[in-house]
Amino acid sequence: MSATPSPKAAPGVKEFAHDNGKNGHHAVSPLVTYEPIRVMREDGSVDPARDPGLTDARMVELYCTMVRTRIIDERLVTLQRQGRIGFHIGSLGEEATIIGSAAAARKQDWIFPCYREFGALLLRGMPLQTYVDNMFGNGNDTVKGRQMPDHYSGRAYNFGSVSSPIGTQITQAVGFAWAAKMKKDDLVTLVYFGEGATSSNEFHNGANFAGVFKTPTVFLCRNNGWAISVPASKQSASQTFADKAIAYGIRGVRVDGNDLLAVYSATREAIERGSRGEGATLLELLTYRLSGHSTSDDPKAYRKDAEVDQWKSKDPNVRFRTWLERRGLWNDKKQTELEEQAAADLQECVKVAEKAPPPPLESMFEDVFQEMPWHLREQRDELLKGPRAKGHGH
Amino acid sequence: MSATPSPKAAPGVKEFAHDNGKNGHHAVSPLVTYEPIRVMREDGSVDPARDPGLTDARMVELYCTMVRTRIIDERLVTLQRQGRIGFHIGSLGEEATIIGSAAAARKQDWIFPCYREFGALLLRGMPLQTYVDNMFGNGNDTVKGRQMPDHYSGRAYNFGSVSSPIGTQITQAVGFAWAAKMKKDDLVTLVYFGEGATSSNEFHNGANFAGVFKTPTVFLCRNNGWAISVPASKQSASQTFADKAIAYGIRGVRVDGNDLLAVYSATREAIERGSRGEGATLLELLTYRLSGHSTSDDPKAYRKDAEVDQWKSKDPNVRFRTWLERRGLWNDKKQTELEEQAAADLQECVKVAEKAPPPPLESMFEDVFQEMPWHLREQRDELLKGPRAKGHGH
Amino acid sequence: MPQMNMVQAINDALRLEMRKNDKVVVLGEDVGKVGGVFRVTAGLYDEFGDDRVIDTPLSEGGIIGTAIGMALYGLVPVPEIQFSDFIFPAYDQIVSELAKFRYRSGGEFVSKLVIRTPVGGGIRGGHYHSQSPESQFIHVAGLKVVCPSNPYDAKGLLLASIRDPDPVLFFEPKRIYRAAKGDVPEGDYTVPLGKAQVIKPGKHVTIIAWGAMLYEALDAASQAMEKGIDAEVIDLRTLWPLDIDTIIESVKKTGRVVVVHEAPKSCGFGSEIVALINEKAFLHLEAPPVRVTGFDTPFPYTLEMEYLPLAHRILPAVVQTAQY
Amino acid sequence: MPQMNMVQAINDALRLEMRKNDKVVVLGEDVGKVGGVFRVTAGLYDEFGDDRVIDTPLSEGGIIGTAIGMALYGLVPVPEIQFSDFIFPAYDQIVSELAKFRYRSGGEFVSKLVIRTPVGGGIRGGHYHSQSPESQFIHVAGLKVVCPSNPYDAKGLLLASIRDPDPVLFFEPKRIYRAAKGDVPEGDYTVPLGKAQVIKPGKHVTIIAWGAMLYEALDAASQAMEKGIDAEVIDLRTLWPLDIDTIIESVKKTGRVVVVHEAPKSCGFGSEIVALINEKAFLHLEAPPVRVTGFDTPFPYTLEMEYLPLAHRILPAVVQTAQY
Ligand SMILES: Cc1ncc(C[n+]2csc(CCOP(=O)(O)OP(=O)(O)O)c2C)c(N)n1
Ligand SMILES: Cc1ncc(C[n+]2csc(CCOP(=O)(O)OP(=O)(O)O)c2C)c(N)n1
Ligand SMILES: [Mg+2]
Ligand SMILES: [Mg+2]
Repeated sequence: MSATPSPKAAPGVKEFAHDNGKNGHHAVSPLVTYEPIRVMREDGSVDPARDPGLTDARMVELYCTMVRTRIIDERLVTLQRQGRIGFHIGSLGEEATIIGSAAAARKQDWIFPCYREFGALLLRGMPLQTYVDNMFGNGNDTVKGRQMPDHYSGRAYNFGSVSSPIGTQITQAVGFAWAAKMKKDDLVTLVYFGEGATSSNEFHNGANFAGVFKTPTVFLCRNNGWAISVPASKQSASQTFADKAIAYGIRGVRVDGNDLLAVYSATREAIERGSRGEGATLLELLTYRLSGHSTSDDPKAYRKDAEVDQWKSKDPNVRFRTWLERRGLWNDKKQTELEEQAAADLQECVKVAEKAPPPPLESMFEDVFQEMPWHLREQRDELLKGPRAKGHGH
Repeated sequence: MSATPSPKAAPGVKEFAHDNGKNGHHAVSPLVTYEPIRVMREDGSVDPARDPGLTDARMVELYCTMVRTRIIDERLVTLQRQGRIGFHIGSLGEEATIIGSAAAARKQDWIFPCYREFGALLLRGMPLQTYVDNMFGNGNDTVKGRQMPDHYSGRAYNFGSVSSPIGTQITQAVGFAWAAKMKKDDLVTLVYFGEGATSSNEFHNGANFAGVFKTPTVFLCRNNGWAISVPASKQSASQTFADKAIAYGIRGVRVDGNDLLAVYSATREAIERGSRGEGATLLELLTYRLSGHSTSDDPKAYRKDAEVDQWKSKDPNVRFRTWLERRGLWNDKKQTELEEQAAADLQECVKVAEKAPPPPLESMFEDVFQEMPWHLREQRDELLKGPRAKGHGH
Repeated sequence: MPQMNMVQAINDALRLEMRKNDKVVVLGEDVGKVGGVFRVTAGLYDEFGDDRVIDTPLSEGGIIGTAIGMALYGLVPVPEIQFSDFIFPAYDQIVSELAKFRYRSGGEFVSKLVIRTPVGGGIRGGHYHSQSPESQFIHVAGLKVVCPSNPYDAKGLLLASIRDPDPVLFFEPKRIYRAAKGDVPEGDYTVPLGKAQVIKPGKHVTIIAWGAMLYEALDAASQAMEKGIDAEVIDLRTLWPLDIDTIIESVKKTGRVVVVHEAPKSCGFGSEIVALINEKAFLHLEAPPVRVTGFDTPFPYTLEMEYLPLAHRILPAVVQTAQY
Repeated sequence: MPQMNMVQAINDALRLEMRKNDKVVVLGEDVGKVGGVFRVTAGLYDEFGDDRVIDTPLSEGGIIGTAIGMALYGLVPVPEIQFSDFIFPAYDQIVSELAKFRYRSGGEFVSKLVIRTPVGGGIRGGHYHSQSPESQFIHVAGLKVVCPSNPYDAKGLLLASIRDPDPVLFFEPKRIYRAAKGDVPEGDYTVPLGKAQVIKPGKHVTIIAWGAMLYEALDAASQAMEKGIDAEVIDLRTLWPLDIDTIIESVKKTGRVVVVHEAPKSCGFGSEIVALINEKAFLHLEAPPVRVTGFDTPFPYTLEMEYLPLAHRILPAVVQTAQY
């Protein structure tokens, strides 16, 4: 950990339009790293003190995942516009925050997602088809078509269950890590959320319990500038979101969230701290939501094109690609092949998913309890007797 | 406001057993005053920079209120032990935090109480009889015997309504101040809570909204060392409770909570800030709960006599008395007269309260809504027809 | 008279009352510049400014807690909860504080505000954008609960709710936000709280519904008519306090009742209605009152049209009840 | 067999299960050194240490949220909420998360835990130390709800609850924490969830009750007996899922029902019971089912014995129902 930086040591601050420097208060705490961590320098070199030392193959793999994620995002928006899926919420522009952090997790570590982290799930090995089935809520969907698109869960991949209420996963991730600690298992939880979620009850409870019980938890706050139409500057008057760590006695670190290697490095360090018994870390990953909040949102109503354009020029994928190209690890041809392959893979999965039947009617009554009580059996039987049961293959 | 203090500038810290220095992290923020504010010095002199300049008469008045509060506390515990009242929750040892802050409030300012602040209410002019009627929940109780003892409310005194759920008053106090600000009324709200309440959803929401909307609110955190049996050190891993201000971009100030003039001075300053449009302040008032949490609690089960004795030696009432005596404003005779008068006043009120009838049966159905809907009229009529109606004077 | 949909009618009511009464303020997530995720507050920010149409941090507890404080001050806040599924972080402030303020302070303090929030399914919202939590609020003494089914009522009931002296939960059935259209008078009028409306008179069965399900009830009623069953359809409009008179009058006539709601059946508002009918019209009952409701499961995504108590599920219940 | 009160029996169950299963952990406010404000967890801290009997910060949302996380990990947390009145800051985690985990993840994740919390009035607790919020949880699909009335059941039901695969709310009627005493076997046994018990057989009226009100029901029944009315008294024990068979069997015999509970009447669990009896035994009903409950007001302090549905209020209802 670096020594106490002076208040001036945060020159990156102004770069981020949604940075909360507004009150002019600059706290200085040895708990917090204010200067956003950066690894990939403008000149193409790498900060040697922070270089996570990934192999070339691993870097290319992560880049490919970023690109695939991007292509999926774009294509799913189209499918939604065509009425073929109901909804999508993506990670356009935030790929580095998600892929970089998930890549840093060890196999045994658990991920507690918000709702933009399907890239992390794919990186952890969930087949694309499984993800696409979830987008269609069909009978093959592992959550049985019960939740909206992008509300997947991935136990086999040490990956939690998406739900819509903001922040609830945070406290749960803390409890999970705490349980592992009690059982002396070397396991850290990574929990994702947006900067808007720092206003939730859950952030407060999760961070406070994490501080008191020193749980091995990495709080990954994707500060993407917006909570739907509410700018980060109106979410909190704190100087930075990382500063909130001080209130809970945990570490806070600001990270250039569009620098994949920086996100990787900071996350890995936080995981190691947790694993060593040093408790939780709050990472503020400075990034930007380039698209609308979801397919239900039109961001033109509340933000300026200029702001978006500024951030487009910092595209995390382009940045990582440039960096790989400089090292001779990537080129146009590979890019084209990757994009074509990714689009084709997705198309294939969509084809399969669209053909799959919906979940069976009776599945609606299962899994409320482990065993179905009488009242649900009655409700199920009543529905199965009804006129619509036929349409569902009864 | 003092300039940024160095981390070492908090020597008072170790004096407070329940101080959270444990992680050795010392944040330094221009938002926070770490060195607890003190006005009454050990040698009997006063910090001239902080002297609130109260008249002799006012100081004596405040001291008398502290003593009366103490006597009421002791006597009500006895009444509870005798089964004459159901419950009491008092302020023994915390008198300076309550009287000092309430005294600093301007007439137009509003107080949002926790549950230990009956002293503030008496200071603001509520007749003792009214308070005692509330303790008995009798027919003269202004809240009509509907709530437990010590759950008074005092609209006429710009004083809110006590409820049991921890922290709910905090967000309300912020909303109230915000509304006043919208209406351009020069009014500040003072909201009391214990250090345990900083863990509640409400503290987080209240402080966050206060920061974002710059509401004129003074957060009075009575850090009395304990939340029932849970020590302050287990409530949060933050270095101090004042540090939590940083997370919300508001001012945080630590105060020697057993120094009435310090509490007065810090509160007044916070009120002036709020009134000038500079937003909210969180005051951490370092004090100690000398008695059990309430009449339902036996603190011997969880804390050491030595700790209590240490704090008894810092009794805020004794401290203020000594200070007044040095100035020739107080003596044993006055003390005896005051104590006798206070005990007699209370006894008289108790006598009256005990004789008062209970609230009428039908009052149980009033005030749920402004007008009683049919279902409550039916329920009332049914009860009034019943066998017990007679016992209640029907 | 202008034609409006529900969104427009509610917007119209808010605008009207905000012009009339400068104590009325709107606050919530995304209610400002963007006018709410359903655009119900569209244009209010431009007209009334960010002091009266306030985008808040992402915290329902903060929204309701501060709104209660504003109300204690004397303002009339109309907070929006983006989806009623997200009201639960504010549940403590609502049930422990808002509902009890007048009572617990012996009438000294009143926390008068109106919580607007979209309810119900049918927009492919799954678990967390579809629920109907009315019974979780009706059970709590001190709250009024309203749910309009058409633009006329929406405007009139919202104006009545804002002017009512007690706290009101104003549930807006999002499935018909734009689908329900109708004539809405310009200017001021109210629809009184606590009054149901007989939408279709009938003599064989009473169907009780509200919000979006009213249309399903009407659909079922007209299908039943083809089978010679003349159903009376009641739109409750105000759920609590309930207009028991209109219900009992109808039941005394028909002797048969079907209650329809989207919320899960068990401990839903339907159970209260059935229990009250037992109390007040037992000897008039010719058949057991039936509930056609959401199932006792979380709200599903793909099968939402099977979950909802649509006409195809109401109709058999009506027929069976009529023929009992 | 040792005599125990409710507090001792629950303590005994916790101790037994914690010895047997090292995944069971207890957490909450003041549950550690001091053993809970009602002393239900007394001694557990000394035996199991602060890693399994955990004093938490003052946040019910934090307690339940982290307990859910622990449960996902595979522990079996038994969080205590100090009073059920203070469960609402955790309501979102309970209704949006705990209740829905198995369903929403297609069975991948189960969040199995048991929330213990004292309920009910009669200890001079006023608004916020007296409430009975069962219906606010029963309405939410995915939760089981238990409320014992005596030490034997308390121990057996708690052991069954901890071992049950689903999340359980375990409501402890605080008025009889020490007043209800009885023989409690040493060692292991369970009382199955979902099974009511006929405490007093009878033939004229069925009285349905649970928790502390069971004794009031029994008192009323014995007073009714003096008037020649032989009431059957059922202790539900598990509120949800309901033992409908025991109820319907009784109603088929008596044709008359009185349901008793402390919670406010409207949308209380009594309304669900009445509605179900209508569905399943309509033709057997000889009188309208009656609810004797708390009033639709906040819970009052001084007049709590007038608010509670004590024997003096149950008796007239039993007599009237029997004579209907
Ligand atoms: C409790 C709750 N309130 C409101 C919402 C509606 N909502 C969904 S996402 C969102 C904004 C989230 O912003 P942020 O936390 O910054 O995450 P981002 O979407 O930017 O990744 C809102 C208000 C919700 N899902 N849950
Ligand atoms: C939401 C809620 N949870 C639990 C309680 C029970 N309770 C009452 S006071 C208290 C401790 C409060 O401690 P603190 O905030 O430090 O205030 P103090 O009593 O020390 O003044 C607790 C846990 C409550 N009243 N409300
Ligand atoms: Mg965001
Ligand atoms: Mg305290």
